[in-house]
Amino acid sequence: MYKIAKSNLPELYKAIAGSKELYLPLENAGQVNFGPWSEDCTPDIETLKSVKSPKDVFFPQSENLYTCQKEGKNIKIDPEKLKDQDFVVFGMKSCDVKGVEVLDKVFLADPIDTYYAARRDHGIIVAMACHEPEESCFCKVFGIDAADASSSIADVATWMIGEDLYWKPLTEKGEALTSELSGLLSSDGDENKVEEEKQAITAIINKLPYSDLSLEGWDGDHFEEKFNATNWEELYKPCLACGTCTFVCPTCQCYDIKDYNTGNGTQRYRCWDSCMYSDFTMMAHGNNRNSQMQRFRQRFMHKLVYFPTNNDGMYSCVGCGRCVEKCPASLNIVKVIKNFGGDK
Amino acid sequence: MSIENETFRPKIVAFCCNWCSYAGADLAGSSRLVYPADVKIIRVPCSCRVNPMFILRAFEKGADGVIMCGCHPGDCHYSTGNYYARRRMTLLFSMLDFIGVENGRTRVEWVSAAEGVKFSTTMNEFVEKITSLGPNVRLEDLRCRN
Amino acid sequence: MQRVGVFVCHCGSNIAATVDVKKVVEMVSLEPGVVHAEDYQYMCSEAGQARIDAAIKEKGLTGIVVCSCSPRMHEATFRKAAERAGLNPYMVEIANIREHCSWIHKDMEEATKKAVVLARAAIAKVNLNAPLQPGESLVTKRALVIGGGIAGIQTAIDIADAGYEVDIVEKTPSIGGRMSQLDKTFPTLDCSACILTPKMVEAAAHEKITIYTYSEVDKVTGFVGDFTVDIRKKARSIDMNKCTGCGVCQEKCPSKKTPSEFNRGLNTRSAIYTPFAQAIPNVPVIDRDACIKFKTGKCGICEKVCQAGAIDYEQKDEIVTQKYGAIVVATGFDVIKVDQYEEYAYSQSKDVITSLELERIMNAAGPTKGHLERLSDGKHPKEMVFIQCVGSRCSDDKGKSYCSKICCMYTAKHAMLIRDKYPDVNVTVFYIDVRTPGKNFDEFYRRAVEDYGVNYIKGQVGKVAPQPDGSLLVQGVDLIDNKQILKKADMVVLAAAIEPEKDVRRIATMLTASIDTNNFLTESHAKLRPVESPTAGVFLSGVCQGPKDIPETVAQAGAAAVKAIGLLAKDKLLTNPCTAKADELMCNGCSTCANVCPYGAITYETKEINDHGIRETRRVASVNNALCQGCGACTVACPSGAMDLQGFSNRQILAEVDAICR
Amino acid sequence: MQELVNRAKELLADGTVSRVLGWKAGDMSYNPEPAYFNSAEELENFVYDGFCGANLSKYMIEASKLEGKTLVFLKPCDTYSFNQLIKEHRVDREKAYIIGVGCKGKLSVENIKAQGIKGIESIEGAGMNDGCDTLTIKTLYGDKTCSYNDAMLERCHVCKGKEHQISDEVMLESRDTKDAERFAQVEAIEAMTPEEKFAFFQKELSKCIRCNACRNVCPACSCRKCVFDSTKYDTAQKANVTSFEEKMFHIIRAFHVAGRCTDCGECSRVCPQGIPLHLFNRKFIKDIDTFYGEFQAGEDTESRGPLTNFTFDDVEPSIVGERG
Repeated sequence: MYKIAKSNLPELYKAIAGSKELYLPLENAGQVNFGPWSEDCTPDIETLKSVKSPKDVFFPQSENLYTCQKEGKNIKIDPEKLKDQDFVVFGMKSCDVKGVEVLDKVFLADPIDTYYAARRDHGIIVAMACHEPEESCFCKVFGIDAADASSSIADVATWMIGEDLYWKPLTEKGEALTSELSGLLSSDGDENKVEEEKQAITAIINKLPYSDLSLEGWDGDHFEEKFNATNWEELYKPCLACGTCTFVCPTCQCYDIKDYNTGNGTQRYRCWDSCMYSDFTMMAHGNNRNSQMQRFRQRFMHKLVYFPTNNDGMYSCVGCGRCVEKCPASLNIVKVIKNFGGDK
Repeated sequence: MSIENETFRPKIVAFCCNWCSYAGADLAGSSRLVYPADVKIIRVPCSCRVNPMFILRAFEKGADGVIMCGCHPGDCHYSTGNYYARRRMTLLFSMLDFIGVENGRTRVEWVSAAEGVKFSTTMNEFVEKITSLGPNVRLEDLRCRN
Repeated sequence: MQRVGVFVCHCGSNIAATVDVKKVVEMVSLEPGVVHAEDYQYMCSEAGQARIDAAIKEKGLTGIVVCSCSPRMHEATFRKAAERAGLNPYMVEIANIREHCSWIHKDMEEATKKAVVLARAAIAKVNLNAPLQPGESLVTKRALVIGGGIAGIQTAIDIADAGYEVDIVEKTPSIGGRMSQLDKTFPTLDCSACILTPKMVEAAAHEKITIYTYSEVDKVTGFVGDFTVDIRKKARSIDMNKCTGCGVCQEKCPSKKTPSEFNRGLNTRSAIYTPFAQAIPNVPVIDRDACIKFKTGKCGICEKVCQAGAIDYEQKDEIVTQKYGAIVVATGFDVIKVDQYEEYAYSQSKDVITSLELERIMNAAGPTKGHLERLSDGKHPKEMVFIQCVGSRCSDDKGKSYCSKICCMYTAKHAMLIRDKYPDVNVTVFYIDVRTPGKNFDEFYRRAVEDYGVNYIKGQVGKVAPQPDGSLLVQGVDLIDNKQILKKADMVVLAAAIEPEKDVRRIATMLTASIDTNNFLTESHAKLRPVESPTAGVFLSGVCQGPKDIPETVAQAGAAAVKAIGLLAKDKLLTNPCTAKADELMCNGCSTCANVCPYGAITYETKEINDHGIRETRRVASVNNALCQGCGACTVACPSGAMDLQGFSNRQILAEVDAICR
Repeated sequence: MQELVNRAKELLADGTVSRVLGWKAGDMSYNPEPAYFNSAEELENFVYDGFCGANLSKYMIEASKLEGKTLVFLKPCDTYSFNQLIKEHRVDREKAYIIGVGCKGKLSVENIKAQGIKGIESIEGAGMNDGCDTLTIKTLYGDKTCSYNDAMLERCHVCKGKEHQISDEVMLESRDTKDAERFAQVEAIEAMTPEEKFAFFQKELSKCIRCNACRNVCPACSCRKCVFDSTKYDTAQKANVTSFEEKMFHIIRAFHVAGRCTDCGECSRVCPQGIPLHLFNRKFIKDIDTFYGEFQAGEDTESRGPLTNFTFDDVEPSIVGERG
């Protein structure tokens, strides 16, 4: 167990950034989101949740795929360069780390998404325990431990305790990073303190209003029953069909592929799409889901039924609670689960 | 972008209404009244056809200045088109100013079919102004740079 | 994407001297969609057009771009050439590389570069062009003239002489209008009735002209070439087919206390009446508000004395519905109410009159049989004062901002006639400016001053005060001598401003013709289309468009007739296909577009829309192609872009922008 | 609040309305959601308190298509939106029974959290019968208080007034909440140098994730197909590849609602990134007031909007530069 005084974190950031790109929660115009470190950035690791999940470090909101350039009457195609440098994501919470696992199921399954895979190969995840979980959190429901990222795909687990940050490498990548930073990290971290912190966090988690949510019946066996339920007809009504829930979500992975005419050629890029949008998966004949009820149902059926059915029971919700906080109409997955009787 | 030390030549889009300003530009041409080749004219039926979207699009794609010319107020071929255009452009320009786009990258000038001289003078002035402001970096889409 | 052919014109050396046309051909050949590019000395020549023709046929071109002079010069030429080769004429775009390029740039490299950019923009546009078909609408060969004054009469006669049916709708019982109330006309001093009456008779007798007097336009629908109009023939209470116009009924009518409209209320008329002796038609009207029979049920004298049995108390308003190809508005004017100007004491003294009242007094058929006398005591006046610009050229809200134009001349006429007939009467005119542009007008005015000794004083009158002795004390200023003037007068004549007939606002609304802040109808273009309203098929005749004297009115009446004839001479109208078009799937039905349409071309209908299988009944915009002139105001007002302009569509213009900026 | 429920039940019972559009209590103190109620029983979940910020007038577009009348509760500021929607033929006045409800200022839980209050379990003091001066907040990390005014949405501090512009009846008392100048923020930005202005908006708009919440919640943005979603015109945008698209989106969006925006503030309320989007709209409102005379969209259902109107002597666009 390593540790570093929080007051030394700027040094740590600088040291990491000396050899790699570093992404961490930054305050910008009053909001905290993950972004690349720079000399004049303002890191904020105290705020529990970034507005957007850090999934865009691995799966950017928009990324270029390739560029077509016209040369006379011929077309030259330049594929976008894949990520080939290591980078560190510092301060991801357990739920967000689990979110990456969900994305892995999608993008690393055959056919492998090379753009995503390159980022995963080069990304080093430094997870951080949730010092003070909030009322919108319900990661426990999905078996995620906000107090300890050790059992996840993170490379390093950290805890903020008092004036120190405790640091525990989990993987080879994590060990390598730790040794690069050995000058700044002291190896005398007190395991007991970490244990105390974990217990404190777990105690809070057990008190959270959504921690008792039940997912019973959200599985492939109940697909028809859930799909045809009349609940949806009422549930979707306040939905504004905006993309807030999908864009702040750590697991939403849908994207659209578009072309941009730069005047000198065409850039083919992809960007996040939202199943809440009326033109989502629009095809020549029209739309396969032509009412907002259907689109609304799709999002939750996907997270709670289709995805676990296809992925050994793994839900594509990690209980981060961002949609709970951000939905303009105060709708969210919790209300859906409760409406189907999940709050006993 | 082109080589650094090359002098900056702005890209300028001019929207001209068919009945007055486009004809004014024709008159400037037939009177051989010189103005810089940086100005490219797009013909529209009336200044009221100019959508703010067209103007922002021009900036997005790398224009350094956009000017709209129409019939003098009161002389619109369609009676009232330029009155609407005047309000639209006033508000749009004010908004661009509000978000910090340099003043002077946009302009409206009323040019009649008889005002070839005014057309030419206006374009000379405008090109000079845009040249002094330098390249538009605040509104362009970086993808269009390469 | 089209199969585009690009044709680069040398225009002799006009283009080729500054633009490297070969280079342009080479560069545009690389553009998307371009399958053919060539240059030629004179593209507009027959040989040049033949090349376009051949290329369209051989290469199967679906769109062409001509890099040449201004589209204002030869767009039509090249469209026709394309059409002859079997291509839709709207698949042609012009890149103006002469007026906008070769003629204004000196450096060949620079001019060539610009020519290439302009060509690219045109190519980008033509790639998005769609074939457009001008619509066709049938023309009803009949014209409606609203108003039966000299303007309406002249227009009607001119149209009828060209062989088209014309209907005149006149709201009073007779045609003739304001001119029939005038005594003499300037600058020739000939008698108004003598020149007007033959015109009235000619109109009435014309086999192509139908006159609806005592009638009003109730409703107008349709558009240029195809208007449908409801005309309300108000109940005259006389069978026009039976009445012989003998006049006995008017003589015997016991109700004779109604102020005569024709004589401006200076005397009275009977309840059954014709406005004046030469009225056309010479058929009286029963004024039901004044008629004893209608008020009390008793009387019926007219019915008894009418030998022809023409009296019909049961008559009702009748609606005549008629179709027209063209409508001419000739609703004329009235003089403003002058009693609001308390300083001139119009309502306090019978001897303060308006100029139009003076016309009636001077007229032999008028209330004083043509004798100049004070209406208060019948005495012959010795001192007369004329006050100009009463209600005209006012900067405040009380009067009109404009110059009424005719007052200077008719006042000179009045002064001269009085001095001629009654040399013992002194005439003084207070004026702000004397405005006499017009043939023989200034000479006329100078005759009044120099030959007839009319006393013109530049200055305004502050007050007219009736005196106990029955005279009027006029207080004014002489701006030239810069002194106060106090003048005793026996009569004061006010040159009251003229204003459009009250009813014009209602008529303009029905016609969707615009009117200005003074209620004058707006012309389509102040200089170039002065007799056409912005609404296609509606023309303007006479003072309804702005103040005018008789010769101007008659000239404009003829011009309006020519425009109407030009329209009626066509069997079908080709409508400009570059019109707005609403995408019903996207339209919100919010009416924003209709609010900015100057032509009233956008209407809304509630209908069932099938959007990819989802059916919904909703309100959507629809554009009448016959009315739309293609300005595009609606396209920008529409936030969703549901409204687009064909030929100048959003995508086309954006493509041009992109091509220029790249 | 109970009187609202009682009245709604009456109107449902006597057949005046077929349904009720209001707010349903959420599972937290601060997250009620817009909801339809079809029966007296369903109305048991009705709530109206300081957290019912949502402007229900936009929901009336869909409700106007339903059979029978809908009882809708509109706050004073919502009624402007409703009028504007009538003007644009987007809602059917005949299909609405409007109860104008009083307003004591609407709250934002974000503002409470911004004061470092987290783990909120319950909030007291936001009810219509409360004094609305202090909120008592129970949290996982101890009990806290927060001044009501500090928790209020920006729009309530510059409230247009508590008069309902349209209603069939009015219920509940309001409280004057205006304590700031409506255009002060706009003026502060106008006073900046172009560089500062640009930096300010660049920073704010760099947060935009193009979720379209601002657009979709906006009662003026009621297009069936937004120009930014339309494939028809080559103007569709979804991504934020570079910062320009956000500027274009927000400028054009504000332009499209210029003269129609009632300044209801919903765009800023719903923005997940806390971008002060109302600044764009309010800049246009301020300019319209200055250039063309004061105009408040939604005050009536007839008048022409400033962009579908003109006078012969309107200011020229060059005024923008001349103002300095």
